[in-house]
Amino acid sequence: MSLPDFDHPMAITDTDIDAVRLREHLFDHSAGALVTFEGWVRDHNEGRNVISLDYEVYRPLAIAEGARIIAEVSQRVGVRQVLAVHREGALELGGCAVWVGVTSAHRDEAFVACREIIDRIKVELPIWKKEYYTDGDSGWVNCERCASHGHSHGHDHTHAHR
Amino acid sequence: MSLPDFDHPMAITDTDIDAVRLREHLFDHSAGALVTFEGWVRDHNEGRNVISLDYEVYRPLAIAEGARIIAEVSQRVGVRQVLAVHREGALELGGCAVWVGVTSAHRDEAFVACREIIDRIKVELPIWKKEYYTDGDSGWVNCERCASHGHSHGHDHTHAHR
Amino acid sequence: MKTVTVNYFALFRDRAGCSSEQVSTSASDALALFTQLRERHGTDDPRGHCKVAVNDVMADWDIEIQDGDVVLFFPPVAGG
Amino acid sequence: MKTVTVNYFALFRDRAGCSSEQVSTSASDALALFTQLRERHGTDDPRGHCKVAVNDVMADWDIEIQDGDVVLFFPPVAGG
Repeated sequence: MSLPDFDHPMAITDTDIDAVRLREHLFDHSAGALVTFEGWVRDHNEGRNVISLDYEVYRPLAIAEGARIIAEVSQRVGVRQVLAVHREGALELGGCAVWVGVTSAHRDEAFVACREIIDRIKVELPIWKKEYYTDGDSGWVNCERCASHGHSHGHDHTHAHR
Repeated sequence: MSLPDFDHPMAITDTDIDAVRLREHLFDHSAGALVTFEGWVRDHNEGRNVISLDYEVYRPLAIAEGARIIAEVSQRVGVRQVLAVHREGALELGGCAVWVGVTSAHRDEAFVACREIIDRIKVELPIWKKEYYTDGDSGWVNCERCASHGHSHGHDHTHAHR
Repeated sequence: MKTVTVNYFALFRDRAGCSSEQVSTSASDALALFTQLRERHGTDDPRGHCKVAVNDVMADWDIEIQDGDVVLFFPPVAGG
Repeated sequence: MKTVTVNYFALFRDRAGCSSEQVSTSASDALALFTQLRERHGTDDPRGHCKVAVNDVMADWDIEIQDGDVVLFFPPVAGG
């Protein structure tokens, strides 16, 4: 897969996310805490039975925006290192869609930064999720309703899926 | 190592914590989020250079209190599964002292539960940490000052080390 | 009139039936260009839930559109 | 007089020079027993930072002490 490093902490990959290798890359004798988040493909969403997902990613801006978010949060919160990877393409049930790992001297900073980074990855990066359901239907998550309403309704609705 | 399972979610081990195996044990097609916390042996604490640690654990109550905390938090917050392991005995720099993993349908619950569980493991379980320093000195973390003062000063001081 | 390249993503691409097209426009800003193309992407007002980037930089909807720009229209995102 | 088993941990064990001892006591509760043994564990008042367990159950400092109890004195903990 495309691996992130500390100079390029946000990566997009079209192959399996290797959580084991990512964790090892964060090993650090001056860090006392590691917090990781993984988003997995769940078998249900909003009452429908999901069988697979497809992520579309606009790589140039997803990587740039991800790196910008990570740099901003890292500096403000005060952490050691951050790595993040988001999947592109088709995922099956149980697949890892996104991985974020944060190290810090003390645990509070790692928890705060990890949470803020995944929250922002989900709403600021140009990434779109198409769900395929057991009934044969499919759809872009959160897109149809928002776009067809065509009004400015703020972010509550747009970001309802997590 | 002594592995936890969903009926016995808190384990104590005197061998290396296998974070890879613990994570895999949490795989779950109905979970959309995994949050993990790891505490690592850091090369410094309160301005002193640490070379190793020794954890003393009173196993019967550490396991029982850990399981009680996990059950209480899991039910209140609403998560899928929790596993937690704490080391006993000697650890070198970079060693993993404690691992907590939480799965849930949505990420908020996993973050909240993981944070509360590690916070409480650190202050409610009968576990004591002895630090060994590069200058040859050693000491029970937080014990000497608290116990010799012999007064009731609340938890701020006792829990300053994370 | 200016000529710009418009790129559509996800739902917008499905609706437009293409991922990229050349557009002649007199639109002064990105919002006006988006409105001009409403029959293509199917959305009246993008503000608050859709995003725009110009020449691979995220932009506000009032960004001025210049001849030769590459304009990216992003429907509501859903990463993770 | 009652006879109880007292177990010391970590710093308390280092100070007492043993991990367990039989103690004859007239103390009615755990706090009184702890105070009786202050020369052993070196602490005047355990409340707020030390903990006690009786017969492998966490307890409050005012728990009644009975003949044959196993009393565990825990100095301030520091897991993780």
